Amino acid sequence: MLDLIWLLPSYPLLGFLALVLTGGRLPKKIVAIIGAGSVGLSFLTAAIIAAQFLAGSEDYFVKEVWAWMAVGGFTPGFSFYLDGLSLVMMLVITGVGFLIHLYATGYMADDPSFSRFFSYMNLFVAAMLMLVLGDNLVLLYLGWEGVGLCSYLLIGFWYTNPANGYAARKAFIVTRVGDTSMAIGLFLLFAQLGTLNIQDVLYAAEAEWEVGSGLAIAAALLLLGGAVGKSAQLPLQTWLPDAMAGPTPISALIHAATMVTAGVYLIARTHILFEIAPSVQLLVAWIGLITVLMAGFIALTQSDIKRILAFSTMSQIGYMFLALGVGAWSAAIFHLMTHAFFKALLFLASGTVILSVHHEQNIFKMGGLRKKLPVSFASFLIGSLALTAFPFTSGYFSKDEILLAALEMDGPGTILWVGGVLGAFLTGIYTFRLFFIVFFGENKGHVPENEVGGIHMNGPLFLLMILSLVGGFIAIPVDSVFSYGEVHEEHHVSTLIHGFMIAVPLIGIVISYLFFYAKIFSIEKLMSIPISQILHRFWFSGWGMDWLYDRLIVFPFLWLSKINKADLIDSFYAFIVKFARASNAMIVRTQTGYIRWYALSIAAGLVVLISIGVLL
Amino acid sequence: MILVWLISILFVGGIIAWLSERINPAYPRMIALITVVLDLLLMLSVLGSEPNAGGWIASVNAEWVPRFGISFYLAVDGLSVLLILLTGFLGVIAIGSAWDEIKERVGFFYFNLLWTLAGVLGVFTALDLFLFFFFWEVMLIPMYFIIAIWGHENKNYAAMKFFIFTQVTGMLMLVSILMLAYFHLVQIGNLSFNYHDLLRIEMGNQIEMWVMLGFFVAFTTKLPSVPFHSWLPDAHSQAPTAGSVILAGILLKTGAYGLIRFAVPLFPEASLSFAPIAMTLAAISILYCAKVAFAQTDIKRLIAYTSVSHMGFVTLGIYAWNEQALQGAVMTMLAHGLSAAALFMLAGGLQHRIHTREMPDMGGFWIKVPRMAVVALFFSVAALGMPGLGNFVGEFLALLGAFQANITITVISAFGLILASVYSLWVIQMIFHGEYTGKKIDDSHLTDLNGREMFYFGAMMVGLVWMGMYPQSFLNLSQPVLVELLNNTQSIFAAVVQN
Amino acid sequence: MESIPLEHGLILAAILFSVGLIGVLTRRNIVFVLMSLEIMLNASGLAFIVAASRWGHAEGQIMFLMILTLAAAEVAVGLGLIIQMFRRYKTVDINELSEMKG
Amino acid sequence: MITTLADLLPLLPLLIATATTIVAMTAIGIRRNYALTAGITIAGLLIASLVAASTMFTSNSQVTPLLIVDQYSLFFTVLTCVTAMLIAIFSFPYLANLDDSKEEYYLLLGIATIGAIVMVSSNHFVSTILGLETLSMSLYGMVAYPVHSKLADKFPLEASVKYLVLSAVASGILLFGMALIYAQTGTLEFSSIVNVTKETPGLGAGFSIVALIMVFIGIAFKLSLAPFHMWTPDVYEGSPLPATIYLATIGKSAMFVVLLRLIVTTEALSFDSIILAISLVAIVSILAGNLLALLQDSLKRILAYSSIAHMGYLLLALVASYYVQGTISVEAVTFYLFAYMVMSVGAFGVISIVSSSEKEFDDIDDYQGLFWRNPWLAAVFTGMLLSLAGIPLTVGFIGKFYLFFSGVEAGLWILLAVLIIGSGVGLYYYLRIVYRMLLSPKDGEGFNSGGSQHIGSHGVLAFLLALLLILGVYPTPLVSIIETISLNIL
Repeated sequence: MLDLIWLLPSYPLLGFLALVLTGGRLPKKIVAIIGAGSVGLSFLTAAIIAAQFLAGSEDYFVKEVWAWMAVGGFTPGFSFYLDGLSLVMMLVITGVGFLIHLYATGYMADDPSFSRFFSYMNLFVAAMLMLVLGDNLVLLYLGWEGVGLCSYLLIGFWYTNPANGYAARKAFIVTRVGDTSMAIGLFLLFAQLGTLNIQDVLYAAEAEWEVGSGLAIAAALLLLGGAVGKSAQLPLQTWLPDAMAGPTPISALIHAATMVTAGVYLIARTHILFEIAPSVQLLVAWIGLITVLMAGFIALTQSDIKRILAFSTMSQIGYMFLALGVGAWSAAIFHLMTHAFFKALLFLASGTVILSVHHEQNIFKMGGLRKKLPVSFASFLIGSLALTAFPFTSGYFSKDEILLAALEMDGPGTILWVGGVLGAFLTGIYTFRLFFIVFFGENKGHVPENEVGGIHMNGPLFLLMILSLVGGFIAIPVDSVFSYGEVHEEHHVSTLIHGFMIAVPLIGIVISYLFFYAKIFSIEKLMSIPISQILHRFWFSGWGMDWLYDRLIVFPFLWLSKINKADLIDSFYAFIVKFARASNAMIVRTQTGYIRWYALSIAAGLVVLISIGVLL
Repeated sequence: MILVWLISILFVGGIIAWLSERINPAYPRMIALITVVLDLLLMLSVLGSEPNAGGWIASVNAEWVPRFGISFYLAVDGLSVLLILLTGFLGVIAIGSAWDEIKERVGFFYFNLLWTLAGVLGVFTALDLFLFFFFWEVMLIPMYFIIAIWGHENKNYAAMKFFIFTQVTGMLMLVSILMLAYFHLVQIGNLSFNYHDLLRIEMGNQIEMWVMLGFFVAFTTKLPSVPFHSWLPDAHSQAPTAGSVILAGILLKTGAYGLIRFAVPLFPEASLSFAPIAMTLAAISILYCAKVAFAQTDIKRLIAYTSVSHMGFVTLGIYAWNEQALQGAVMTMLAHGLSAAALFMLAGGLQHRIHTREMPDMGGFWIKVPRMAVVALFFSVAALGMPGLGNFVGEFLALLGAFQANITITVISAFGLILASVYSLWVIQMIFHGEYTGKKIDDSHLTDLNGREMFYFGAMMVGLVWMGMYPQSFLNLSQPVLVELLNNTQSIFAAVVQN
Repeated sequence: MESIPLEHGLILAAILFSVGLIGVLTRRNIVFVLMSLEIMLNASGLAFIVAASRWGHAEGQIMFLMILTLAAAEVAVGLGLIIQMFRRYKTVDINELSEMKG
Repeated sequence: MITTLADLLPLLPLLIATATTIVAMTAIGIRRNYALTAGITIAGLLIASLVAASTMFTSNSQVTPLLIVDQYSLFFTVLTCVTAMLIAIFSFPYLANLDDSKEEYYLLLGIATIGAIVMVSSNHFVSTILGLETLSMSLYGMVAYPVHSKLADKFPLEASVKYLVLSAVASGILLFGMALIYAQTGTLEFSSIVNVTKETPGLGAGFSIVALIMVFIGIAFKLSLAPFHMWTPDVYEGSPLPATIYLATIGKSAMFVVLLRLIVTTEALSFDSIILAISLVAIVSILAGNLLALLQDSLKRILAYSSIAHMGYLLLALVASYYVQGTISVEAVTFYLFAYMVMSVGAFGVISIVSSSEKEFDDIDDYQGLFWRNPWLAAVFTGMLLSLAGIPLTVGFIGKFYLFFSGVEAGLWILLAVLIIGSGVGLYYYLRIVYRMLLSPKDGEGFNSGGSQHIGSHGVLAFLLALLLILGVYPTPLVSIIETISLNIL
């Protein structure tokens, strides 16, 4: 059965092909069956494979389907590698993916491009599975680019609006910057180690490179570049909020649950490289932390429901990076999984909300939706609690692990911990700000008639609610993957600190409650202070990063393109032509038609040549 | 002997196609198609033969001009076969793209088309340098006619520029070829233009560099590479679709082929010391032309500049001169042959339908021509180097190999990957995305791709996916050739490095 | 017998030649141009004679006779053309013959 | 020295050409018949060329001190006679409607051919002058031939006067140079000059150099090398087309053969300054010729300017002959001259076919759309132009190849660079004509039909096109002939 692992990406790929080749001529029902069904089949297969794998005693399993290419020692294959890590990823992708597909069959039901939507979605799942199952970095890169492409296609799904197209291109290009860095990383690894098979690379790197050696640092840095791009971490985070232009199930699947966590997966997958480059690993932690805080502050100010969730995603992935940075590999993956549950839940629920209020996304035009949209309310409640790490929800366990691991780290651990806790505090505030504004108070915009739903939309929500609540109790089988180098001892933290950690997000919730529900504190009053206005504007614009990048990169590029549209080099040849024409114009004037002038030229030629002859 | 047939079938077919117009204007295209398909089948039959000891699958050698030691020497090895097959395949595609587009002077058109193909086949098979040069020039004339007669508004300028660029640099190559022959006369005692004979020539460093430059300039003009690229955008934007297909798909590859087959092996030492400059030019080509491409509003100009950019990877790969890089260059040649040809066909198809190439006048076409949009998306994505498609294999291998040769330049070149996505996606945005208004164009003929067109595009898609998913079937053919070339130069390189 | 040095003869010929050439360059009347041509040709003839006297050969003198014939033929054709010209242009100004140029 | 009848045998071609003219003259005297006169001339030239061809590989003798009849001279005798014959065929329809007596034209043509045969066989200054002046005199007449015609433009007169005056100046310079050489060496034979130029006695090396340069200038004028080229376009434009063809082909080749023999046998190039002077003239000619032609609209002028450039190319091979071992440069000159004759006759021939003595279609506009109006003529013209540009499949390419080869062997890098630049510029104006022919025809402009339907002229074009292509693809036969005959020159 394990041999059939290649079926996993094949189902959605076939689904994609079926949908593309029929070109939208199939009835929606069949499209839905193909679209969601193929992922469902994948999930079933994945579950069976997982069961079998866990029942077995092997730490990993490799299956080469065919040799991709063999060029002088460069021999990547289409081979799949299954171990605890990829197992978790594969289950999350197919499981959560299936639920979101199911949900989408309802959410997109009225869209004329229903079939196109599912073809992209299926392609995405296939690519994502390639990414996590690939046993070599080239195959991983294939998946990596593939998901990027699908992300582009789906963000720009509603292509008639140029803004969506812009967002899509931005997402693709910004991540491509990271991808390029990663590609260079691959070149470096191959040049130095002679292979791109992940396990061989790790083994060879450990054997050949000293800890902290320049090559290790360079390689790790380059891979990190790829990871921050895909996972929307500083400094390549700017694309994610704009990516919310896509249909909401996309945001749930790609920009929350799976693709954006690919960076985390990559670092976890190649963790040994980062271990022999400790400075880079520490950089990972810092990037994570700064992103946590930055995104947290931004989320405080946003008004678009999906953008808030996007920034929270960014922030949560920051936690995962933090975990990676402090060496808590399994905690990172754990958080990846729980985050997939509750963030998918939140996004899908927000999808229901948005659909119910007729595509309104501004939270200040909502309000009091608690009664009208009970399922969404419940979903949001549970999702928000998990997101803020409310005790014994899934998010609690995973975030706790991360913060504790940070605290136990030597050196900058404490600072990282403090930052992480501060982040959790912000999470509490912005999450419940959204929650209170949308579901409580009075409605300021559309009043929904009834909640959009149905079993294929609500079913996934219920399942995800359950997973968000109890997902923290799932034990992920990654010990064998990270057996090397991870600190595996019980956490020795005093109850006081632990209690503090639990309390901080709750304080955040309370503050949010006071501001946005009880209205004891007035947001207007706060906003009347100039400094908070400035901060608000600053945070609202995402710390001005877009502004900065526009001026540093985009505008100069556009300017250069514009002034050189005609191609400077061509003007050199144009000059030659001009020169020839000018010479012609000049020399033609010697042909005056006068015999005496012609005779003169003969005489002159005579004199010149004779002078040459005599003088030389 | 089969090689002579390969070429002469096209020559003869061209003449018959021309003459048949008098009987019925519908005949030339059919005759052309039959001729090229026949040729393609012949090429496939070459694949079946076993290579001899030197790796040559088929060859023919006859005296031609004994006074100069010139012989009519054709031979193919794996590398040539790949490119010949590409030629045949794109030949069929080009005829397909001209099928409805060319309505005037049909016979002469297919005559020129087939003669261009014949010239290209000659270039890919000639192993006598005089013969090579002969074919090199022969393919220009019919191509000139194709642009000058069936081209668009500024065809005179474009055709002229194309011709003069390639001719003038060709003369530089001629001088270099003659230098080689002359050295053979001095060192061995007789004149010879035979490739194998000339490989044995030893030259002083200084002279070798100059002679090599003659070849380099000719080849990089055809390729093209900065700073000799500026004929290409004009030629492409003015050529009829079939012309662009042949130009981008095949003609450019002759330059790359020349670099691999002649420029480096004949002058290993000079090439070694020149490699950093060549690679720098490649990097400049990649980045500069990607940037210029982005600024274009004429879709064909844009694609033309992207061709230059992609060909930069080929130069990069060739001058990195190791197995991965060379295979990458070869794969890029093949994959770009298909993807660029397809993009030009799309552009041509659009122009045929709405009579403009200006992208700002377009927009939102997805709703009108969804199949075309999907096809365009596919090839744009292929062009930006999506793994799983042929272009990725080529560019990745080229960069992978180049990295081992020169880290800095490779890293800079890799940024081309980013710029490729910038312009590729911009094209999709400009033409297919956005709101459809149809205000600035006459959209009465804006119809989706028909079955015949879909067939051609489908074939090219299958080709690209094949190259992307199982490139080994192509790599296997070129591998022994490239390894042989590498082995031959290895000792020389080693000697140079020691000194 | 004291002979005239070769150089003197040649210099005289050169001077005559230059005179003829300058005549061609400066005269506008085509008849004078023809005459100047005669002077040039005869200067060459003189040079041949002088040279022949250096070597004591007859060849130079034969050349001179040839040149004479040649000049005569040339003038004959030239005069014919001048007559035609005068018929058409009513002038013998050589500058009139400048319709073709560029 | 007694000349026997056997000695005259090698001169048979010359004698036949002369006889032809005399017969034609007599025929005219008896009764004017245009077709008969032309027929006699054509037949006579044909016989002359056949005889020359048949004796080509058997005879090699000095006939009187003036003429040498060797393979090389016979090769060019054949070439000259055939070309003259082709020109006569072109002339026939061209002059058919001339409103003046037209038979004498063929006499001029025949006499000019005699002059040219003498020139290619000459290795003595006397015969050079004799041939040259015979040729020139006849050409003055040919150029001015339609001067009485009421229909013709007045250009023939202007052309003839220009040619006559300037040619006389050049002849003067040439003769003066010869006189100086004679003063220096005491001989007028090319082969005897060599010893003296080498040893430079008497009046000193500078004297020899001046003398040689003056001779060279005299020849350069006839070859229309810059800066002695200015007459060329005007005379070409003003002459009736057959005369233009004659001037451009036989007028050039005969002169170049003389130059080649002179330079090679006298080893004049052993003087650095002579090499420098010739190289300079070559460079200026290539550049000026090509640049002048660049934007011309008159086809005759374009071809005139391009001939200036082509003569410059030939000088490259001439200079190379000094540096190169073996005969390759001589072969290059010979082959290129041959190729040049073929393509020039062809290119002018197309123009001449559509023109007549009343109206010449000389403007590039007249040829717009020729490809679609008259594909046959357009194809021939394109072939000739591409050959002039040196594109493969044509004999012009092989010629260029020869030039490049001798340039490379001699290491004349600067000249080669100029050659490449010049050819590059040249491409532009050749292609410009081709392009105009490819355009759609304009209504109401240019000539209507394919011009003359005279079968002979079209036959000549077909012959030339076949020659152009066959020798372009498989030059070996001609190459080996030229290889053999070039041995004579050294």
